[in-house]
Amino acid sequence: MGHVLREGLQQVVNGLSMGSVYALIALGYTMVYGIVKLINFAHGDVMMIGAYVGWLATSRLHMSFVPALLLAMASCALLGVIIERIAYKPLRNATRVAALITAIGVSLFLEYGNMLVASAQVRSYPPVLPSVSYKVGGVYLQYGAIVIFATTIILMILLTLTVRYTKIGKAMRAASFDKDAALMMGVNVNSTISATFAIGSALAAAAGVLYGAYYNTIDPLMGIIPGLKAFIAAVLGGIGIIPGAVVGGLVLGLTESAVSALGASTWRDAVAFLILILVLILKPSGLFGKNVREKV
Amino acid sequence: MLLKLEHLSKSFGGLKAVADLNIEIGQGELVGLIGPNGAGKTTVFNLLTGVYEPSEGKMIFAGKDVGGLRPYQVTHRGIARTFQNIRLFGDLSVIDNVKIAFHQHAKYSAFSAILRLPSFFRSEDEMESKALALLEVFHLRGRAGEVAKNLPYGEQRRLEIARAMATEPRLLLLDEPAAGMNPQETRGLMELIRWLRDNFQLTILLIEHDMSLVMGVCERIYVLDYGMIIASGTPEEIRTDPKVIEAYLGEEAI
Amino acid sequence: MLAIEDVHVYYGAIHALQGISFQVNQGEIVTLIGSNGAGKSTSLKTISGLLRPKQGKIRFNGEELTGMPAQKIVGRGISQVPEGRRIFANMTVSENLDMGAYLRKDKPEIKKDLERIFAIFPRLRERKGQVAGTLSGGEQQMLAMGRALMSKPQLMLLDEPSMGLSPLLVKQIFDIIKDINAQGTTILLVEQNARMALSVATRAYVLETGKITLGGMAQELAASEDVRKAYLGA
Amino acid sequence: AAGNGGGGTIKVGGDLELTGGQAMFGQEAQNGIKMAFDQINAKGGVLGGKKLALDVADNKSDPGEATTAATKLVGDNVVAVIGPMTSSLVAAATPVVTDSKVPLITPSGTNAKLTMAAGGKVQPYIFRPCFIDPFQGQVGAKFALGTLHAKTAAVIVDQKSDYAKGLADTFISNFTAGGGKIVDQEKYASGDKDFTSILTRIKGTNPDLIWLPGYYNDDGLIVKQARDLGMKMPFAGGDGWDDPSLFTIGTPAALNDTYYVDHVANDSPDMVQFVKDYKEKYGHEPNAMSALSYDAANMIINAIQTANSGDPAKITAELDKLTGFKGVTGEITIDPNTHNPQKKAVIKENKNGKGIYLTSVSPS
Amino acid sequence: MKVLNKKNLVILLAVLVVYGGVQAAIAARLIPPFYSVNLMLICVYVILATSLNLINGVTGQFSIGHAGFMAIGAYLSAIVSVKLHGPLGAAILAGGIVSAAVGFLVGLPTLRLKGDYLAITTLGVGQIVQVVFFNTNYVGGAAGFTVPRTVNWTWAFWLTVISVVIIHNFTNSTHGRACISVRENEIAAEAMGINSTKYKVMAFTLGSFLGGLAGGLYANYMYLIQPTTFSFLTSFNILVMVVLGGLGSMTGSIVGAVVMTVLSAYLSQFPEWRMVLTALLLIVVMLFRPSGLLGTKEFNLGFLGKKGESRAA
Ligand SMILES: Nc1ncnc2c1ncn2[C@@H]1O[C@H](COP(=O)(O)OP(=O)(O)OP(=O)(O)O)[C@@H](O)[C@H]1O
Ligand SMILES: Nc1ncnc2c1ncn2[C@@H]1O[C@H](COP(=O)(O)OP(=O)(O)OP(=O)(O)O)[C@@H](O)[C@H]1O
Ligand SMILES: [Mg+2]
Ligand SMILES: [Mg+2]
Repeated sequence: MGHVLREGLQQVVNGLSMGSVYALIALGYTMVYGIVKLINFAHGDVMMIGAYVGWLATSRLHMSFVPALLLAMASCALLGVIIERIAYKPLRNATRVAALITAIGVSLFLEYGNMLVASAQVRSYPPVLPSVSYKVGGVYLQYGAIVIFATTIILMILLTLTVRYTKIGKAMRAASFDKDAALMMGVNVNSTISATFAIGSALAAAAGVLYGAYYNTIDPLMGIIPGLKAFIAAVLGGIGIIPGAVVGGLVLGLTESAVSALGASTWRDAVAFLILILVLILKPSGLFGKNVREKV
Repeated sequence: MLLKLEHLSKSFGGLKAVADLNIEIGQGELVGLIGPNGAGKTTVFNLLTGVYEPSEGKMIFAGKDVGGLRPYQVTHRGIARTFQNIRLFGDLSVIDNVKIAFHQHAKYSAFSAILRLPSFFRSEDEMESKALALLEVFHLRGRAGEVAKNLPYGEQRRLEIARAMATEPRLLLLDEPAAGMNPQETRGLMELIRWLRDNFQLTILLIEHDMSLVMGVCERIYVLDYGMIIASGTPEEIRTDPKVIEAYLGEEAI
Repeated sequence: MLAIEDVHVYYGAIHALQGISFQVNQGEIVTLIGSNGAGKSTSLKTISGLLRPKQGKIRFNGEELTGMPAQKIVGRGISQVPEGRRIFANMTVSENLDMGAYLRKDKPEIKKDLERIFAIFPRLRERKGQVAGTLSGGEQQMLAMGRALMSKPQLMLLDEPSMGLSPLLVKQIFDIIKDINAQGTTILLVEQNARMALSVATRAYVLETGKITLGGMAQELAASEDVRKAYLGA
Repeated sequence: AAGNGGGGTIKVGGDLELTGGQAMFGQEAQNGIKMAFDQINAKGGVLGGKKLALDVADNKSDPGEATTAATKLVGDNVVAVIGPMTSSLVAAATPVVTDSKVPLITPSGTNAKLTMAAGGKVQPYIFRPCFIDPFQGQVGAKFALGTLHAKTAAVIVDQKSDYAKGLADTFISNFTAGGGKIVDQEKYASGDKDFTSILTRIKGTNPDLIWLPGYYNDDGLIVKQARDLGMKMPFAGGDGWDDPSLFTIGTPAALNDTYYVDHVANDSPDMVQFVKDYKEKYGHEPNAMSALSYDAANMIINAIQTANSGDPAKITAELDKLTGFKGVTGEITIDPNTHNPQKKAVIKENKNGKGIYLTSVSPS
Repeated sequence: MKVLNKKNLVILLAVLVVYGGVQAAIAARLIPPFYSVNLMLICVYVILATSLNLINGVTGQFSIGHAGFMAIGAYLSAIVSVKLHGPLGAAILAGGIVSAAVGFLVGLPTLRLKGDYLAITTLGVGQIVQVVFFNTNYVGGAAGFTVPRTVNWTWAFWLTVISVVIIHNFTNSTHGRACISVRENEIAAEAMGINSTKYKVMAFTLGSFLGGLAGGLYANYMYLIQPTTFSFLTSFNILVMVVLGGLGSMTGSIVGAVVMTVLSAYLSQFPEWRMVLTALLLIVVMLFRPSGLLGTKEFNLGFLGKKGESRAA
């Protein structure tokens, strides 16, 4: 009896750890989406680049964890801004699907470009996150998972406050809705959007470094699946809604862990998507999304 | 009575946009619906056309309840509308805009379309000539091939009415048809509205802030404020009603 | 104060403004009237920097504005109430007003201005927390004006502020325009409702298919036969 | 592309996983093949001065693309094809080379069915230098029962990999036949990063051994996560474990008490020279993929030389009767009835960050 | 009369010439196998792209899971031809019909979702389909399903022609216009009496049917099908073809399918650079032609006068 309970608790912990990784990636996803209304399919790949920068910094430049993290975040912020300027900005007035295709292009470019540069080989992080696990009442808790979970929650709060209450946050939302009108208010729309991408990409990089350090392996295609999962998480929570992304990520992680715990691990992705679809059918704008109807 | 609204209400959250509204319109009437901004006029149209569902009350059109129907079903029952902010199919040609509105009267299935059965050609020809005839009426025939969004504003407004007419309605709802028109264009519109009513045995309910148009064409006017009717009557009565002057027209009546 | 000299603007191949010149002096209300598609909105957008003239100069308080990015021009003291309102529909009424004061740093002054705007438009105070997209047309127009006033402009550009408003509100809006003007804001007003516009304006210009065809004191224009026929519906 | 032999070159096709999920295999293979060709070309080539050239087509780790790539190569008139590396892709390329009568050597396609056609007959054009999955499973089970004295085992299999399934199936049948008991079977999909959920389930059944026949990047992670969950039992698997980065993906400490079946031991004298040359040329250690591909390339060179011809039919005939070929992965004799090599397998134990030779097992 | 006007005759002639020419070349063994594979792939992708265009371009919905329907068609047709020993025609048709049925069932509840929400849902459906085939040992699971090659040029070509004609005839009818009106402005379309749900589902179902046909063709040509072949990357690839050609333009989709297939075949010579170059090309084309190579326009035979369905003067 206690054995079953312990196993169940362990699975919940497993699910939450996995979910907080999804949530962390989904934060940047949802933030960029909320402002720029672009499904940035390259987000997972920016995360991958972040993981590589972190890897270079720790394994080659022998930097310690926090400086490496900051370096990765800074470089990806820059990368995000460059990507936006080159690939997305010219398409601001084009159809959304054109921007989506470009995003797919950027995603492929980062994946295979990096494969050219760093080869397809799997790399692994030096042990920057202590590989410690705590045993609490028979349940094992990973140090890395705790770090990721805490980071996710802190970033979620910071991000929500930024977007909701700060000047730049309001400028972001205004520019997101109507660029010309924002210009008329004196908002520098270009730098606002750049800032959005910079923040979003820095978040992706943070996720990448933590992901790399936690799961220990990185490769040029590592961003695809987490990117997709983060997208699911973001939509599940209501795309564009920051706390929604976190809840979506955690729900997704718990779902996957539950499916595996029931011995159906190969159906995990299918069940995750099925739940997403069901949620959307019942609540078309996600768990936290408001059902805003177009005013006629 | 063609249209009867009984105790119609609509709230958004705590806000009562339409409150216990009772309106009756007879076949062939030309009625105005006016009132301050935010009074709930457009909301009435949205309720009538199935865009919103009423919180309370009934809407009887031609003897049948049209509450709870989807917008397209309302159109099939014979109510057509234009929108306060123009909603044309901007990237399509003028004639396609009209042909789309003929859709419910098309007489062939998707299957016949794919196989190009004779019924397809017959019905398409018929729609084409009907659409052209309608455009003729609205002085848009020469524009048939143009992309709708490239038309000047006034013509877009007219096309919207033409398109609504193509659904062959019994009741036409016009939401601020004269907005953005200059006095000359407005006068043309007034004539058009009268002519439509007379030629198609149409019933028309229109929302408008341009008093020259409302007073010029409407036989009867309802005045809405805070979702409720504060006055109704002939243009003359409305013009001089102190409540209307206070809430809507302002001191120096026009 | 504002001087437009021989400005040409194109939309691709469309020559929307074909060399217009006019001035607005400190303290005036100047109105541009003209029919649909004459280029009125285009003129305003060019002044506020949303469009780039291909040729010509725009000067404000002696400073050249041509080529200056739009967000800087706001800082120079020009704000615009755009056609179709363009309020931030996803934000609340308060947040929209905050956006108006985006470039300002004088917090207490901003607060005072907010009160002033709520006094002018009590409806906005009632709807402070409402998401702006669900406001009615008239409410949105008030919000757009309030938002523009929040930047404390020297010159305010108004694009068809009476469009879609009830007669009472139209009157109120024009009263407000006069008020705002009396409090020291210069106004450039674009209107379809020429009758009203001419009644509040000091001077007026008539725009026809991208060219200025007439200009003069508002009263004179209002009396002119051509104008009466074409724009006043008389 | 000019006809074969025209400009003094003989073209060999490479239907390789250069991009996609198994990109690393294809790239390692390409290195191994190129090295073999460069070496022979440096010695003056074959057939009196003809150089060998590798004509690569990327199969994107996708079966459909493997067919397309094979078709392209055959269209380029290659004399033989090396690759694909993974079993399911080999199956997809087989009809094409068979239709065109061009021999194909898959360096690492270990699925038993690959060389066998319907009705128990051998696929005439498919060869390999590697032993097959059932053999690895068999060796693994024998080792588990005999050396590790395991009575119960759990199996974790990569659902997406035919290879892993093959190893799992034969392990299970041999292990149970030998008196062991399988207490749990779990599945994952290669590329997953978080295995804690399935491991938690296994933990509940407390097996003596976990048979994990996947590839090293998954294996390393799985073992590490298992250890983090407090699971201390030994793990064992197949040649998919063989890669130096196993120890950086999982930590050396976590990987202690894990074992795997392999083609060759690192410290085998045959390998030393190859490892050295390879490191010199490419800057990193070779793995089994590189070594097997190097052998595959040399098998073709050998066949061309003994046949004294660049004719695919003659090359096929030579491969069919290859005996005592000294490859770096061991001595290879092709069984004409199965086209599988008869060679020894070794068991390696991971100890403090190194795969150390433990014992070797010959074909039974 | 109308069906056999000058323009249609010219098109028919052109179609016959292409078919006959390739058929003769195949018979004379003039076409190297590599090229014939790509000709087949072009046919498959033309069907996929034009059918996705019906959903995304014409009706304005946002599906990024088209490969799922291709998978259903592929597997179902393979079951009919391999396990049930049915004739090829029946196999392909069965694939299409089951795919359409799934499309209908999925579309009915999900098509009320808008934009990105619909996108993720369709993506999800594609993934679920993949997982189902992964876990079904009857069709070979992850190892794949071996199918003998029975599709030849004649099958592929005429099935493609039929699909394109179906899409063209549907689009250029009042039902197609109803779909377009939903794309342009759903609220206005409803106000014009158009049941937007019905037309969204109709387009989605028809698109799924044709996607299923394409899957059937693919399965019975390629020797082996595996779940991974129908991953979301394949869906993206089809989407890229549609957008590259010009969203909403059927001829654009055809061009996009041909260009992408040929390009991918050509670039397979440079494996390391292949994906990078494809990616750059995608970005560059979108930057310079955001509405695709053909925009929303149809490539038509202008020199033959007006389009088939006469437009107003
Ligand atoms: N979807 C909605 N959500 C919340 N409030 C709404 C919604 N639609 C309308 N309202 C509110 O209902 C009231 C009536 O709006 P409506 O659009 O009907 O006004 P109106 O009479 O048409 O005004 P106008 O003449 O300015 O167009 C307004 O206060 C508006 O803010
Ligand atoms: N974005 C655009 N692209 C192309 N042409 C445009 C664009 N905006 C305006 N035009 C054209 O430029 C001309 C002037 O337009 P503008 O909007 O300035 O007119 P307006 O005088 O403000 O008219 P209205 O009273 O309708 O607002 C018109 O012919 C219009 O069609
Ligand atoms: Mg209204
Ligand atoms: Mg204007």
